[in-house]
Amino acid sequence: MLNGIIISLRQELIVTVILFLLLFIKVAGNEPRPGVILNLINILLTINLVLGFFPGPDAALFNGMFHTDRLIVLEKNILNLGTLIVSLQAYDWLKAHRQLLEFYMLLLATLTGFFFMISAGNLLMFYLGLELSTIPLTALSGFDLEKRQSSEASMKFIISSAFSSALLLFGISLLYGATGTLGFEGIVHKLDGSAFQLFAFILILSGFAFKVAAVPFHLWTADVYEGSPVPVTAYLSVISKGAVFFILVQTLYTAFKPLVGDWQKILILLSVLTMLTGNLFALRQNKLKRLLAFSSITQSGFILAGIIGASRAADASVVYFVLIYIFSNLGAFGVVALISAQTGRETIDDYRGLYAGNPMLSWVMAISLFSLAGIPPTAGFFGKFFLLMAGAGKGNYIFITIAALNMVISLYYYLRVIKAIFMDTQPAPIGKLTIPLLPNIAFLICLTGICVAGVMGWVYDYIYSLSIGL
Amino acid sequence: MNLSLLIILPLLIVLVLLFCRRQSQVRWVSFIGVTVQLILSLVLLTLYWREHSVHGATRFLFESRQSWFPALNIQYHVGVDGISVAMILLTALVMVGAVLVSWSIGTQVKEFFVLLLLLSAGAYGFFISLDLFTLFFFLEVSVIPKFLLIGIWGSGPKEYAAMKLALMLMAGSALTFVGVLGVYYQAHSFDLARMFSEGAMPLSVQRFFFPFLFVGFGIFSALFPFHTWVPDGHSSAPTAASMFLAGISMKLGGYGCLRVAIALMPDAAREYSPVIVTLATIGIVYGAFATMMQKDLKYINAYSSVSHCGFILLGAGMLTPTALTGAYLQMISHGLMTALFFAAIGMIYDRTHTRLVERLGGLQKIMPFIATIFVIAGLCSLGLPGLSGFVAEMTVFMGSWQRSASGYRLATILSCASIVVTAVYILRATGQTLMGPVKDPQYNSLTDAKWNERLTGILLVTGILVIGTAPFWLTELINK
Amino acid sequence: MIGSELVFYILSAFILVTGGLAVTTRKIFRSAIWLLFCLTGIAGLYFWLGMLFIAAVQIVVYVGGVVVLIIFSIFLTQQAGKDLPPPIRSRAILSALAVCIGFVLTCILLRQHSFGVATNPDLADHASIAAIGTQLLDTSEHGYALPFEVISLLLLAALIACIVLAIRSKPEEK
Amino acid sequence: MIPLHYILFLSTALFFIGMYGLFTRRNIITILMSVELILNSVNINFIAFNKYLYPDRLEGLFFSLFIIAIAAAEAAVAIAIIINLYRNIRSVDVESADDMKF
Amino acid sequence: MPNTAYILLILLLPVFGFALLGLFGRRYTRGFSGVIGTALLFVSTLCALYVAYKYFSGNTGMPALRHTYTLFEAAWLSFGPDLSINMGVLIDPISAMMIVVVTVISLMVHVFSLGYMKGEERYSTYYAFLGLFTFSMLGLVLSSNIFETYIFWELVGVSSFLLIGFYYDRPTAVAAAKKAFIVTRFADLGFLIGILILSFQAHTLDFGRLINNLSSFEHSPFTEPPVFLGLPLVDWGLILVFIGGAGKSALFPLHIWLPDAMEGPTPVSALIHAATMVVAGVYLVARLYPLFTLTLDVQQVVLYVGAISALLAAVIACTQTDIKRVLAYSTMSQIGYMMFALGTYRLFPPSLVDPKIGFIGSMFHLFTHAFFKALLFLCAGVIIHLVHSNEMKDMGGLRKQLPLAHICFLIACLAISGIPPFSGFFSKEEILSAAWRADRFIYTIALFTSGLTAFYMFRLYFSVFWNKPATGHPHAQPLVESIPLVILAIGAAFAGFIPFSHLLIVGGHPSVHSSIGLNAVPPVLIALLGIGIAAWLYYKQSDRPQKAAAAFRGLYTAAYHKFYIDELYLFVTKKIIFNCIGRPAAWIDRNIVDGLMNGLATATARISATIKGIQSGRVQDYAWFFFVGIAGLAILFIYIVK
Repeated sequence: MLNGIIISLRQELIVTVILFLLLFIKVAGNEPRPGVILNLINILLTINLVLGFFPGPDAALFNGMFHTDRLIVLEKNILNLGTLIVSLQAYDWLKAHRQLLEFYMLLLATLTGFFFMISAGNLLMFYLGLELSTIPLTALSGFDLEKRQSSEASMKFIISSAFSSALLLFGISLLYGATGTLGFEGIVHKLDGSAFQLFAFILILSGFAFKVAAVPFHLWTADVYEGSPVPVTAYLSVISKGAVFFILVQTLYTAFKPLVGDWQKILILLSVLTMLTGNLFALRQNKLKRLLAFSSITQSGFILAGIIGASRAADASVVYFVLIYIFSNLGAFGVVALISAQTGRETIDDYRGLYAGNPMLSWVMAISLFSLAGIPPTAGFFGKFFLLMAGAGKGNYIFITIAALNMVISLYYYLRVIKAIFMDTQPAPIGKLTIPLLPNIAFLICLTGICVAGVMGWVYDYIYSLSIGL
Repeated sequence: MNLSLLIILPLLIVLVLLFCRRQSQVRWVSFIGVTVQLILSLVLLTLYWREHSVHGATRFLFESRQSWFPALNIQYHVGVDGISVAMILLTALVMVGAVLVSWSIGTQVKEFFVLLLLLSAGAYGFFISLDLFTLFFFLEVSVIPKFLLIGIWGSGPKEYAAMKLALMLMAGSALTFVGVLGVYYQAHSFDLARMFSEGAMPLSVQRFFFPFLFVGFGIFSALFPFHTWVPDGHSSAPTAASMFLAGISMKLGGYGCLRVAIALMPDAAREYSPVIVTLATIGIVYGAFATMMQKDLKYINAYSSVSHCGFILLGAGMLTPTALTGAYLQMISHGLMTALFFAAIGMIYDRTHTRLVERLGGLQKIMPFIATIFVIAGLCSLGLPGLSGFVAEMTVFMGSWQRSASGYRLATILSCASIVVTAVYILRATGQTLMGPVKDPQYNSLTDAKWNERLTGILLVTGILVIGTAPFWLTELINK
Repeated sequence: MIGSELVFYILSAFILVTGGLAVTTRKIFRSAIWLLFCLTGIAGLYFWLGMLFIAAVQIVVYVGGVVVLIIFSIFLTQQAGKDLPPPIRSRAILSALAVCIGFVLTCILLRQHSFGVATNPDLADHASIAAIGTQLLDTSEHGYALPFEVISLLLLAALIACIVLAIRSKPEEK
Repeated sequence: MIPLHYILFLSTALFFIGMYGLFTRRNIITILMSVELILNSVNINFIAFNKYLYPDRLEGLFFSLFIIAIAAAEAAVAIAIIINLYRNIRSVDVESADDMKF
Repeated sequence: MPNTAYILLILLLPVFGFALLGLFGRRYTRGFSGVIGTALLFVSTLCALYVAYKYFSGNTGMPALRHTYTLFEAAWLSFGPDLSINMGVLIDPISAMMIVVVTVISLMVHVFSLGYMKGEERYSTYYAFLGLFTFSMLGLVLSSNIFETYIFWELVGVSSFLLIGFYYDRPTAVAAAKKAFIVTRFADLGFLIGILILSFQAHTLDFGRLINNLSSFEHSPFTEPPVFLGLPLVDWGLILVFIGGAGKSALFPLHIWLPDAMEGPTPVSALIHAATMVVAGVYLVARLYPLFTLTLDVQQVVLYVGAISALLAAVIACTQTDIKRVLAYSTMSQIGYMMFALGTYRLFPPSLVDPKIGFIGSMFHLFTHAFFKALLFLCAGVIIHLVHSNEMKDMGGLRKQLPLAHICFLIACLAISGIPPFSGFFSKEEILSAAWRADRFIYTIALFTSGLTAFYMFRLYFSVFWNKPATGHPHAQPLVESIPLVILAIGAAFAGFIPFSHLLIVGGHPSVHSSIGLNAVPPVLIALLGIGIAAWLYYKQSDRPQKAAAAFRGLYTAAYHKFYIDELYLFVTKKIIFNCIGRPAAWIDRNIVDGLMNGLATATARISATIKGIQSGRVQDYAWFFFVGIAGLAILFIYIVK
């Protein structure tokens, strides 16, 4: 029994153990130097990642509150990988930050929260996991304590998320009233598509939509992304979003299966709105973080488009895309983080003429952006292709056309950045920067991921073999 | 022969280039690389002839198939027929020219050649693909190198042009993408070869998806009214990129229209034929008239490309076997001709630093070689017999005339009439640039073509002449 | 039964009135007090419903914890005496509109939905505090051990977060 | 016996009262108070459903228990954040925290 | 004809010369280029003469029954199973005649140019171009396939372009070259569409089968209903082909390029714009003669265009002062002659004599015209070299300085005027008698034109060689310039004695009409009258010309300005095509089509700017939108969509 629990919960446990380890170091009083701690933590996270690859049995524990299978293990490990990359990239910023242990404690707490959320088989566990991840995240986004924007971001974040979770809870309560159960498996049998249930579902969906920044529940995103420290923004935009997408797919495909006709329509609307709005706002941004924020909103729209497919391929494509998205977005954020930490410059205009001094960073940025834009041969192309392909499976080609044309709009602002880096000049371009080892490793991981995850067919194939259909 | 070599070789050269230190090394490696590629394409041609005479019945040769995304039934599937072989040969030839004229690129040489080679890899991949996914993959691969080539090494409003080109081409591929998906969900496979053999899909499906595919590819091939990236893009691009853009990249679109859109959806193509023909004719005539008013040599050639690529689409729209053959011929002919034209313009621009027709004059005296290739390109453009343009255009006209409804006849006549307008603008350009008195005394000190430029000119002119004087082998290759 | 219903109506009115005052009054301190009353009223409602444990928790956590925390924070931000700025008129109107629509919509939906009827309306035995305590730490059927552990982790994280955010060292320490 | 609907109307009313406060209040602390109201209305829902419809299991009760706990934690973190913000901008007026927009 | 490989030599030697001189001339051969070119052409000419000799001497007893041979036929470009361009060599009487004309005149010009063009900077290029032209022209006449003709037709056009623009640093030469090319190109468009029509109807491009298929009685497309303006499709095809021919042959109204083309070197004018290329149109009609004679409509087009051109050009020629332009208009007039002769067939009453007399006359005139017109141009070249001007007013009294040219010029003038026994008399006589039998009105025009011809030719002659007192010594003329003059003069004088009508008939009856009867008298008288007037006006310097001009003021001014046809063209092209089509097209492209694309981008940006307020930076607004989003979704999907 206990063994079973430990094996099934091993990923959560490892992260928790690391968390407590850090807590003990903190409590013990004499902290080692930041560099040592950072190396230690990153080694621990790597170990965590590697251990995560060991397969475990499928299981449903605690009366179905917690369940796990190979896809979930993989999803958690994708999050592990993302966390590791974020951590590696945060090196420059954290070295100068005094509360770095606390940063990691909170970060790992959120990660645990995501794990529980993904594994949730029950709305209560889902809610707890969500809050476990959200509350520390709000604190993290205010982690540049002296910066006005950072604290403003965290304020906006916590108010918005409190409001959102309140609405989510209201929805859950109504659903509970309508079905009498909180377990996903119980819900399925009780759903009949009545107006009341649909209302409850829309409220619950809004909670998801809030976390994945789907329009019109996205408004917090840009401000929070902009104000938060870059690594936190990176984390928010990929890990947080990815985790919520994982659980969203699961709930939609299992618990809310009877409502499939309804949620497909709703998601089509949300997806179109999300893509369009994200694009339209991204067009006019000059701050790179804000641009990436809106771009990540657009990407959410694309993922929603994939979810609509409601097929095994759709499930696989979402997971696959999140994996690729982690590489691409973190590649871009890594460059922003590095430059921001070393020079404090964050606007597109600042990036003019970057190529002359920093070809390596420029290419990382360019390739990441191409991947985000879905240009072959980067992995992003495959990700987007499969997503939209899955989305088209139900025959809504007008919608797919809109999505495809949105890719064109999004290309515009990615290319704006490329143009600034490669084609423009400015009187005081960013000088040659040194890239420390850890961010370098992170870039290497991202680039490898972008190059390999797409072209190598087995990555998708593996995910497909694990995924479930509707 | 393993066709993947065609893609791998440019990538290998790119890899080698990354380790090159000096600029001259970069140039020579690229040159040797593309020459090897050209030889490879010639070998492919001979092997193709030989193989074809052995097993004549099969449509595609040297097929190789490899599972790529088995879950989605996506394969890496390559193979060639005569058309692809011809296009590959064209690409190889233009690439040699493009590398040679880029000899004097001074800044960021390595990046330039790397991008150029990536571009070519994309084109090769496109032409050998027998799987729609692979095809689409390679179609999109080529967009970004173009953007960078124009934006970094271009001239004039280069960023604007680069952006416009990238966005419009992306829009084209977005439409193509929808079409590809539609085909996929109909056939549950991306395998072109299989789809050809399985026969046409239901008419309603064709009707819905044909416009996506055709317009999508059409944008690449300057389909009116989506041609506006052409003038800006071609004019701002550096010489080699212009050559490749106009010579090869635009052909990707035509090839796609013919090979994918029309071949997969022949019934819809027949239904949409009037629309296609109308747009193509507008493109041809209106492109020609617009060219007449241009003052910049590159704009002249760019607009004339719009007009000439209209013939490809016209042939595609007419749908008679002869017209389709003509469309293919026009792709090849225009590829060579426009590459030569852009090369000549580039050589002139490198020397005089202007492309404005009114500032040039009397260059024939100063640079007879460049003048000669310029004139040959021009004559080819206006369809002089003995040069490739004539062969292609006449085949298109002959094929078009076979559609005997009066609307099609009118379109054919109007398209024929455009060759008069072509003559007008070509002669104006030639007359003002090469003939007449020397406008600027500084020009007297300029030199004629250097060896690399000569080689470019000779190669491309040879291509044009070979097709122009002995077209039968090419038509045979295409019709096989 | 009339008495019970009367109690409910009184409680409801009390909750709504105090809640309404809590969100509209211009004095922040009074607002906190109205909130306190409202929460207490809700606790009363739980009593009325027979959910004794949750009523107690409501009093302990909300009245004893959260409201006190809020009052402290009001003091910390030194605004106890001042009137709150009035809401922006346009937003107030739009909000009222949105809220009304939302309320009407929800009520209609609630009204239209026919909830089932409980098979065994008596929950006295297993709603006892002892039963709840057992269930809370039970890992077996109907046990809530895992959520309990998760929420403990959450509280730890919240604790760390509060410490990090609130205990800000002075800049010169760096 | 009071019908379930009445209790639900009460909670809904409280929910929207809280929401109104959240939309209109300008002091961030009062906004937080509004959130608490909303959460309480949810709790009423849970308890009422549990009591009226599904009394054989205590899922509603436990859920509201956890909500109360999380609400407390959230409030604590929120107040910490508000205090930190107050230190930075010397104000708890939500209108003054609109540095980042568009 | 067995063992005919040498026929190919006729074609290949000039093109070999072109390639050789074009590629290496500038660097290596330089001064020898002319000699090389001439030598190659000489061999080619010998071959041509041999071929013609063999062909016409024949081996059958009946000289009139000649066969049409198609040799070396090979598919060049296939358009489908039944339609392909076959490259082949067609030998029949007219092509045999034409290769002689082309090679001989070309040889003469080659030789003449050895002296005339000596020292030119682009001497090699000149010979290369001449080689190209000769090749193309020979190809044209030897084509067995209508598309093959078109190919060489275009090549001829481009060689003409290159040679007119030979002095490329002269803007007028460049303009003239462009004009020539574009006008003929425009006409070629007609040719091309004509080919499309004919080939589509006949399912072949081969001349023989084309004529067969289209004229065979059962499925004659002429019975089909009219498609456009009351004419059936094949008629349109023929008319369009004729337009092509008219363009190349500088017939009204497509003649405007010919006078300007005189900007080229004079020997080039002699070769291309007098003797060979410009008659290609006539040749084309002759080649398709069986088709052109099928319907009256087409015949009338040919007839009237020819007649109008003949008359109009003659009138204009009377007023021009540039010696080469006079000759150019004279060429146009003579070609008009040849053309309308081809249009007389259908007008004959059926009972009358062989209606092919017009055809024979036309070909005969083509043949003789080549000699005397080339001679005239070469003489003009000599004159221009001497006085360094083209204007007649700068000349006069040159008979002493250029005695040989004087004699030759006189012979040529007599020939062109149709004075017996010079060659022109015979050929013109045949045309006139054809006209007489066909249509009196046309005959009148022809007769009048004939008189005008004599007048303006002798006007030219007198103005150049007399008019002023003869001074100076005989100008030393190089031998290479003299020999061609002499040879051509012999041709011009005696070519008329060749029994042409016997040679030309293919597989039909020999022409009954051969003798020259009484009907030859009026033309000769008219010609003499013309000569007389010219002598009266120009023999000596006087004010008579001015008076005469004043007497016909209106006509004179109009003719002097070439009836304002150039201006009309300029108006149409510059004002209408450029301003009303080209400029708007370019404008529309930049502003409307491209504007639309850019407008999409701008609109997107504008929308983006408009909706930016949603992201107001206030968290309460965000929450409000959040809730409104939920309410909207709920209302939409619960009440509206469901």
